[in-house]
Amino acid sequence: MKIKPYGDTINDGKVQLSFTLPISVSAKGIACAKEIAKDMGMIDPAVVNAESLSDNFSLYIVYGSVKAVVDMDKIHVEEITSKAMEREEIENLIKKEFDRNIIFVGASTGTDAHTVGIDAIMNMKGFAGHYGLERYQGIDAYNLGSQVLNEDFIKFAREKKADVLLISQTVTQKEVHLKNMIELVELLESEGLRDNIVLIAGGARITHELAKELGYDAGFGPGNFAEDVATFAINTLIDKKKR
Amino acid sequence: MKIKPYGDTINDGKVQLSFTLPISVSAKGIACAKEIAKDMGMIDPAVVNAESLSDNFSLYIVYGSVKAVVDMDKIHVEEITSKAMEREEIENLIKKEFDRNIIFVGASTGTDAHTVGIDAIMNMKGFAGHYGLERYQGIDAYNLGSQVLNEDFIKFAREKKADVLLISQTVTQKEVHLKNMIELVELLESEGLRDNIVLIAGGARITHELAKELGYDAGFGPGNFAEDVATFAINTLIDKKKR
Amino acid sequence: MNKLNINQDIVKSCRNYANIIADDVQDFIDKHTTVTVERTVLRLLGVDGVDDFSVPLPNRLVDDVVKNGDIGNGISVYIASALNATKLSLNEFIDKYLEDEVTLCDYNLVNRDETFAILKPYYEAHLSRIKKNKSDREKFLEKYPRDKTDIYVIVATGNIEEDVTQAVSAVEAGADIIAVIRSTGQSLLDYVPYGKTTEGFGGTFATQENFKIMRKALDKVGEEVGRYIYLVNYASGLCMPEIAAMGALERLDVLLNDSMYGIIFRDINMQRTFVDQYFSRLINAYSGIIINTGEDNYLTTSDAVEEAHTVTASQFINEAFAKKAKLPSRLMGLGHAFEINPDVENSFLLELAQAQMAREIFPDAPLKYMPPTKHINGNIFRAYQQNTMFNMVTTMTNQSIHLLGMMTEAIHTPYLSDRYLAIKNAKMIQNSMKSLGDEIEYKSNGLIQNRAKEVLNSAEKLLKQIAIDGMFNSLATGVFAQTKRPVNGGKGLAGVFEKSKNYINVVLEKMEESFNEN
Amino acid sequence: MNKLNINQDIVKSCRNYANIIADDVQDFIDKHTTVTVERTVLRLLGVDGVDDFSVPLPNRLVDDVVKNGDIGNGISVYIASALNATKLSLNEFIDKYLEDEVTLCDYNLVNRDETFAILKPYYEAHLSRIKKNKSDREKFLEKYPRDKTDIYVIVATGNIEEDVTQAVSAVEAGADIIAVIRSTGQSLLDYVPYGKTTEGFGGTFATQENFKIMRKALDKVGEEVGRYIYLVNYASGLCMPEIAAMGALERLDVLLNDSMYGIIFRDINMQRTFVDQYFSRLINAYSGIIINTGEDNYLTTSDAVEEAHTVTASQFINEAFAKKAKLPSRLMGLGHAFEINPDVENSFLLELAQAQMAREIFPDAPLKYMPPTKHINGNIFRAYQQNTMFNMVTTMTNQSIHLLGMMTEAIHTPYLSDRYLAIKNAKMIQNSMKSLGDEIEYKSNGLIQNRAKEVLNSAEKLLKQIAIDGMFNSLATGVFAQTKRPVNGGKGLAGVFEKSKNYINVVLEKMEESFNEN
Ligand code: B12
Ligand code: B12
Ligand SMILES: Cc1ncc(COP(=O)(O)O)c(C=O)c1O
Ligand SMILES: Cc1ncc(COP(=O)(O)O)c(C=O)c1O
Repeated sequence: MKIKPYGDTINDGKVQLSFTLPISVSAKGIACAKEIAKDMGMIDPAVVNAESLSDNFSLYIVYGSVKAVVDMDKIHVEEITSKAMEREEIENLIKKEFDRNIIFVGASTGTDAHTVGIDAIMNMKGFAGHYGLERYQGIDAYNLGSQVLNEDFIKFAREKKADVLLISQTVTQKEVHLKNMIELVELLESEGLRDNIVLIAGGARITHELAKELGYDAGFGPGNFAEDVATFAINTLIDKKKR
Repeated sequence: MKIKPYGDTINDGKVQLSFTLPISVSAKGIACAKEIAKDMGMIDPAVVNAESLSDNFSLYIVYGSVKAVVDMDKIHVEEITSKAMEREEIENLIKKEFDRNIIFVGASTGTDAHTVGIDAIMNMKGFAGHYGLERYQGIDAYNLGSQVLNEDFIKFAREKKADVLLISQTVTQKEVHLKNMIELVELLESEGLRDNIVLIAGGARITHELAKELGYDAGFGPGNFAEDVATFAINTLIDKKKR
Repeated sequence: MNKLNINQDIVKSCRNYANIIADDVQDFIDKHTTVTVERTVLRLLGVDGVDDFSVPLPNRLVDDVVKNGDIGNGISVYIASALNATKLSLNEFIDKYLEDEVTLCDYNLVNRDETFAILKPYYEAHLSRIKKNKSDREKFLEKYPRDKTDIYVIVATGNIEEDVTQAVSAVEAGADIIAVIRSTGQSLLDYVPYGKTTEGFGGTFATQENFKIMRKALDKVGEEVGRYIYLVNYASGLCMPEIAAMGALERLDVLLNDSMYGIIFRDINMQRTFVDQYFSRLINAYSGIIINTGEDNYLTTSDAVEEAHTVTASQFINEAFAKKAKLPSRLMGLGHAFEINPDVENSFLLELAQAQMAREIFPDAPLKYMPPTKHINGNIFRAYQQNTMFNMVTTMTNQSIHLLGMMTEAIHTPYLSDRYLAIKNAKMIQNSMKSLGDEIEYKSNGLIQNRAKEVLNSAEKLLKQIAIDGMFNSLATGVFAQTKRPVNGGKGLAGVFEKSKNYINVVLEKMEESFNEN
Repeated sequence: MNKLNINQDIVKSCRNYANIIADDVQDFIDKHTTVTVERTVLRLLGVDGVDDFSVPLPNRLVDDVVKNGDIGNGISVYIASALNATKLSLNEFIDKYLEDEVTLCDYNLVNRDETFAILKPYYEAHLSRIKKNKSDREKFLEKYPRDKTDIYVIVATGNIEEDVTQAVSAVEAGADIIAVIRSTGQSLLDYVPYGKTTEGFGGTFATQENFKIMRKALDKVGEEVGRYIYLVNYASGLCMPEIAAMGALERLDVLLNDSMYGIIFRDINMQRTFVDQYFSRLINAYSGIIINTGEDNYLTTSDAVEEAHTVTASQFINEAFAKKAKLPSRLMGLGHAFEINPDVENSFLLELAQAQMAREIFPDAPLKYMPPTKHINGNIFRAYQQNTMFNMVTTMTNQSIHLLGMMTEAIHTPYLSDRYLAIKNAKMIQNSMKSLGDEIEYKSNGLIQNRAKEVLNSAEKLLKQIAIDGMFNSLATGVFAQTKRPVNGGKGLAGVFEKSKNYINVVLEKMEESFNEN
């Protein structure tokens, strides 16, 4: 199916656009804004607001129709299809499939000091009414907190014989998260650990697609909770076992 | 000078974009949104928000950098350059140049019932602290109000021997304003009145450029007041006289 | 509730003046009928449809009597006499009439009782259909009780199908009330378009078929979301009572039906409007439809700080006219609006005072509170903030019908996402400030209380003046929205007729009867 | 002002416990010094710059003493002794030292009085420069009196030149305070980078040169707009007193300088942090710089409803430590924040209660009020609304330092237009709700008053517990932001040293003197 942006009529292609130009506001500025919008494929764009931000900057808000069309059938996305199980189901599944506890080790790694995300997944209390992994029977969850260097992280994981590694990355400026995430994978591989563990990343800007690209087993963004992660991790461990 | 949109660094090309897609929200929807943004020339756009509007619609907010560049020097805009005079100056100028009062006739024409705009220009009270034309010595201002048909408008103007015609157009749906504005010009021409009068349009969506295109002497959008209009009108009348 | 310690004597005095004003006009109303009043009678007898030139049949018949009979007698007697003479059923008669096989005005007229007797089956059929709609609505309301504040959004695509898509989407997002804005200028048509329509300017034509389509869609999605969704349309204009009748037949729940809007904002003749509004409101009262009034429009035209008292005065007048039309307070959706320029220092406090005052003066009325529009510009973020402030006042003062502001108000009729974001905005305020109104008090004799006092006093002064000058003259001098309207000016005067001494209106009389019974 | 009728006895009791807590820690502080404390002494003697390996000279010299001398004596005596022995001026000494022509630790140490005598010209030069900055600021403030609420925005491009562009633009749009956010993790560096910088992550490096560049730009645009613009940077971290010294020398006006932030949010050792914060705050007091504390961060980590009392408790503790460092109330920018999930019913009322309480408990403190951040998501319109609600509470409760929320909080460090729109948002509220706070009262024993009572009570309980367990142990058990920090864990412990009995710190002692004089 082919789709277009929708304003108030199917296929009208309406979009809203705003940006700043490094010039003072003027009829000329508005004309420039129109040009930008046209260059973006907008058909007779309307500059509905032009405002002076300061002596040398101005803000433009534009509405118009774009030519852009997407063919949905041509779009393929990496998605975690497995539906999340309830905590109890997960706990039973572990009892059934393993004769031991499953070890999760997590942290906000590199220079990243954002722990709320990883805490949301791991801590007893959990997040938004979803209990964290610490509360799961059959799971030993170690949360190392923030600014944990990859080396220290791996060292700890090895000691605990971790089954699942959870790393959280929030700051994405200058692609720090990519550098840091890739480094971890390389270290794990060089130490021959990669295949034995389930490697999972998460964070506000982390998508499953991105995580896969970087060599992780999965990636979780906002709106995911302990059960989503546990479901994926346990299922993957079971598959590994079967192989 | 070449310019690009500005986020927080010169030439970073950052813009904000939002639109609705006629599908339920999903990873696939996000991917489609990305495609649209790319098609608009955004370099690795970030879909920072994807939200379900209802079962079959979803909203996407996107940030990213566009390739678009405009060369300001290549942009030429129709602008009213004459700086607005003070009311007193205008009144004196009229006294000096004409031995009679100047007649302004205005209305919100066609099916348009929006009078606040034309009232802002014409009524005694004026708008935002700017007195209206009715208060100007040397000007007779007739405001016919709303929904005035072009025929009636011209009839009245002829009776009063109007020097300046002011028409306000606010509703632009289905281009009603264009049809109505063009019709007025054609009627004036067919009645041989066009050259004797100064024809001015105004309204929220009226630009000087558009008005000129449609055969008007000038167009005024938001942020214009009686003095702007009077200045332009009187100067133009003086020019006409000289010729 | 008396947070403003309003002087109740002044409120009484305002009501008193308003009644004087309304009594005076009502005398005029009772002596006159209009073409649309008579067309309404036909519609409620079952005359519908259009002829080959797509002229609505009610217009055909009424114009016929205007030309060849005496419409001062009312259409009822002509129809009754024709059926009596031709021995045809109404439908048969209409068919032959369209084939020019029978005429309408060439029979001797039957008397009052005969008229009622002959038309009974026809008006009873439709009055009972209306009663059925009313009780259906009541059942829905029992099944799905409402919150104190209803979220109201408009759809205005011009295409009823597209309107349905948008409406359903809005309901899923949380809307409780859907209004279908009319196409620009429909209110100036002296007939009601017929059938389903998919083209309009700035809105969609109000036709009975369009009403039906939207009603069906809203009942369906309403069941899904577990709410009863009110459907709104607009009566004001040259066909007020006809639209009221159509609304009653299709179970609309709210109808914009001001006693003066058409006069002031559409330059419709005042005699015409006053006569029409009475009958249309009587129909609303009969069908349990909430009316909405248009005081908000005053502030889109005049300055909201200086002219606030005209809104209050007008609310009293609309209330007085509504009482005459048998509308109980719970059906009086009096209008007001949040239209003060936000650049005015303490504008928020002034809005708070006005809204709280309206709430306290009309405690049982489902007040319709309108969002900022005039001072919204193309900056959609600024607009979103202004709407947040408006939503706060709505929640703090328990307004009933909460018409949401759109961040694109200055740009276009709402997109689907504009509506969604507006609903989210309102819901966040409703929830995060739920009890704010109950938890705060206004400093006595502070800015807020004094503003209310001042506005109420000016309203009383104005009402007194109108009572003295009379409504007609007052409108001529431009008391509302600074718009002057001559008594004999404006559209539709030609459609006003004095009633003859034996004027009959079977529908109107039956309705008045039913109210006098209980 | 007592809108909440707060029980003043409980407030007293809280202050009492806070003092017990601070006294206890101060004993420890007085017995210890740290590498950054000693480096600060050097900076205020005039040692600056870096060596060929771009190691800052203060680090070179202090590390030298740590290795080859006894830093427990303080750096002052080593410098004095070296100058005395080599008969060189400080600059000459440094030059030769870098050429390895002279050493630092190989002379017999001069005594206390000699130390002061020898170093006098150096510290006096810099202390008087600081005094000059202080009086310059006072002159500016007389020339440009401030409103009760200052609008505060951040710049964080990483490039000081770009920061200037953004800052100037923000000031033109109405900002009163500009904060330059530091590059991620600078607070973990045990040295202060040197010179102008144009690269950073999530912020711009705090260097003395960068301070100078921004100060100059703000003074210039300040004159143009007719306001004095406060410049803010961040001290918390491993170099607190050094940054305070740099700030004092370059006339910063506000410094983030919490007594515990580094411990909790940067895992810096607590002994190190407590010692450092005392000296840095003393410098702030001496230079008339407002400190800002970081209680707001607790709520970005823990739940704002459940943990509200930890903010209040921490404010009392920060106040107690500030008093020890001679800071008057008017320089205590205690922090708090609007971080309750807006989906919580009546969340707005809870925020109002908390903000009003802080205002009433610390009437003279320039409270720093932080915007919603944690519950902001990628929906920029929703965020704009949340910021409107935050701006309302700020205005209604007269907060002093109003840190504006950005609609793109969940997305990126602010764009120029984000900042502009945030300022417009705040200004509209300030103007349209100007007197709202004065015009309303809170229902007695209503939801708002009771919430304040409840939070204050829990704060007292917590403070009592900390007073019993002691600050160190309490932090170990995670009283704040649910973050546990062992007494000997964290970064920078190696830089903490016990003072020897003849420890000398010429700068610190001179400053303490000056306070005891007046
Ligand atoms: C709280 C916060 C802080 C707190 C952190 C406190 C703490 N203990 O964590 C403090 C104040 C310390 C802080 C500091 C800084 N922050 Co900060 N911070 C935030 C804030 C406001 C909220 C983040 C948050 O807690 N979200 C709530 C959690 C629950 O959501 P989440 O992390 O996405 O987690 C969910 C999912 O992603 C997923 N998930 C997350 N991790 C993981 C891991 C796994 C394995 C799995 C399976 C799932 C998963 O599950 C969670 C639940 O669904 C954001 C802005 C915002 N509103 O997003 C800025 C923000 C993230 N911070 C930012 C920055 C730049 C900083 C600073 C560098 C300076 C500054 N500008 O503030 C410093 C330095 C921090 C550092 N060195 O890393 C930027 C990042 C910009 C970017 N994209 O690069 C943001 C976006 C703010 C901004 N606009 O500038 N910050
Ligand atoms: C007030 C108002 C009304 C009032 C009008 C009352 C009255 N007496 O005028 C009422 C309620 C009656 C009304 C009705 C309708 N309106 Co209306 N209305 C507005 C509103 C809220 C404000 C317009 C206004 O007064 N602006 C203030 C004035 C001062 O600004 P201005 O007109 O731009 O004038 C300035 C300049 O443009 C210039 N100027 C204007 N005219 C002239 C003339 C000359 C000669 C010169 C020199 C200068 C000049 O000078 C003025 C001062 O600077 C706008 C939304 C908005 N915020 O803009 C919608 C709006 C214009 N209405 C709209 C619509 C669709 C309608 C309706 C069709 C139904 C509906 N959806 O509401 C009806 C039918 C009206 C009709 N038949 O024309 C749409 C138009 C969409 C479009 N672009 O086509 C808008 C944008 C709202 C919306 N988003 O739907 N409306
Ligand atoms: C009372 C009332 N009636 C009718 C309308 C709509 O009228 P029209 O369809 O003529 O625009 C409005 C709209 O503002 C109104 O307030
Ligand atoms: C008190 C305090 N200090 C310092 C900072 C900044 O610290 P860093 O530069 O380590 O991010 C903050 C920021 O939230 C703070 O609140």
